[in-house]
Amino acid sequence: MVRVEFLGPIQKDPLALEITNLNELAKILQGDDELGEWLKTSAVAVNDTLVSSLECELKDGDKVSLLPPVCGG
Amino acid sequence: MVRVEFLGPIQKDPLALEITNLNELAKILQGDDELGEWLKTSAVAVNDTLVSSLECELKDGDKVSLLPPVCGG
Amino acid sequence: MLELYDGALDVPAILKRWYEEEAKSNYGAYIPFIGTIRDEDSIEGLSFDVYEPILISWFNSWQNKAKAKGAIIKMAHSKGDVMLHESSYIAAVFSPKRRVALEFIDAFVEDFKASAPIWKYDLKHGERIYAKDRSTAIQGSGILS
Amino acid sequence: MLELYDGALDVPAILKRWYEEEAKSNYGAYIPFIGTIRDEDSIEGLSFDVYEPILISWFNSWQNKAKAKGAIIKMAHSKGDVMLHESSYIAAVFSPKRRVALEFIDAFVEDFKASAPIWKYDLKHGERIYAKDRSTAIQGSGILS
Repeated sequence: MVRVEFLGPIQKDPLALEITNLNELAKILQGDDELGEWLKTSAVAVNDTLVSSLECELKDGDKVSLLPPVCGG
Repeated sequence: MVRVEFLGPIQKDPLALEITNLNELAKILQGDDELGEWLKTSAVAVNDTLVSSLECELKDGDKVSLLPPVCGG
Repeated sequence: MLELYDGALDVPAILKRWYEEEAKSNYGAYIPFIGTIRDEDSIEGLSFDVYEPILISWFNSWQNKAKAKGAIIKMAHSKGDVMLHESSYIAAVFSPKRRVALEFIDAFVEDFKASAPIWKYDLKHGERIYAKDRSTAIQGSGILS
Repeated sequence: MLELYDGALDVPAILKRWYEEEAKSNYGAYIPFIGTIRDEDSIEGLSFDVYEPILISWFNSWQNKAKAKGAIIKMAHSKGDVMLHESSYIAAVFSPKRRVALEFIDAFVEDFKASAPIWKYDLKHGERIYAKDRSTAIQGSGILS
């Protein structure tokens, strides 16, 4: 199982999914109306490291995080 | 009388001179061996305002200051 | 060193402690940047969510850049609510020379604004409203869309 | 506000007082620059001469530039001797927005180094030696030569 977390203002509970790469995750989340615009503006981290492409394998126990636009300070 | 002050590291007592402009002051100080290199590297203020040319009349009671290279902080 | 606090920062105490921590480290320049909540848009305050694991790795990568120039950075940030005229953010650089310090604090604060995983909310009428218009998408966002 | 002190600055006390003075002024950014005496070239410390009348007019011209951008500046400097690891200089900018503050502190500190009528001496073996090599001729120097 891969755990998918939605950070900050994305009001959505974590998911536990049987997926093996980010492409599969993209297809699942694109069908989720609840996410609305967040997919376009969010960055993605796998096991707390930001990734810049979908070419990323996932294995059991991995964590994927979606990070919406930030504003610290 | 015009008072001429030498600031910071210039080790020289103030002068009281009967002069009417900065050109006269320049001639007097150029003949003063004690000043050595300081004339080339010093800025000039009349009554505590920096001046950028010798075209400056002086009157009784005026103060001229020589400011050698600075390093605050 | 990265410090997170619940609520507002005690700015004088943090500035003093950091100054004293590095008093004998032979740095010639110390530049803190302090961010304070302004009274604007009828807000009562701001509130912050922080995602610590990525904030720590982001901070550590900047600490390594600082070390490469003989400098160090320190940072403090609030979690949760911070009211008007209270402070939520301090970033500081210590460096042997002033040019490195002046350039580093600017680059650090700007990248902090663009990249640090912190989310800001306006507090208005007791509600917590995401500051969407002032937020910046992290570089590389949108790959799942 | 320009403050001159005999000997070293009490940095934590000054940073705290300035922060509290502007606590309700609605500035979003406060950036102090603190200069500390480094242990180098076998010095025991530094010593400073300050010519106040021109320092004050130089400072006031910068205060006017700050006001034009909605900002203010504060500065403290030592006169006389300051020993190793003590601090001799604090400059600070307060501004509504961070970009103005980051750019202003840089420009102010650089012009301070090039123009403020302050002279620095190394303290070595009890002697006071003018730091000629680190000093900068004020713009317009040499007209009498």
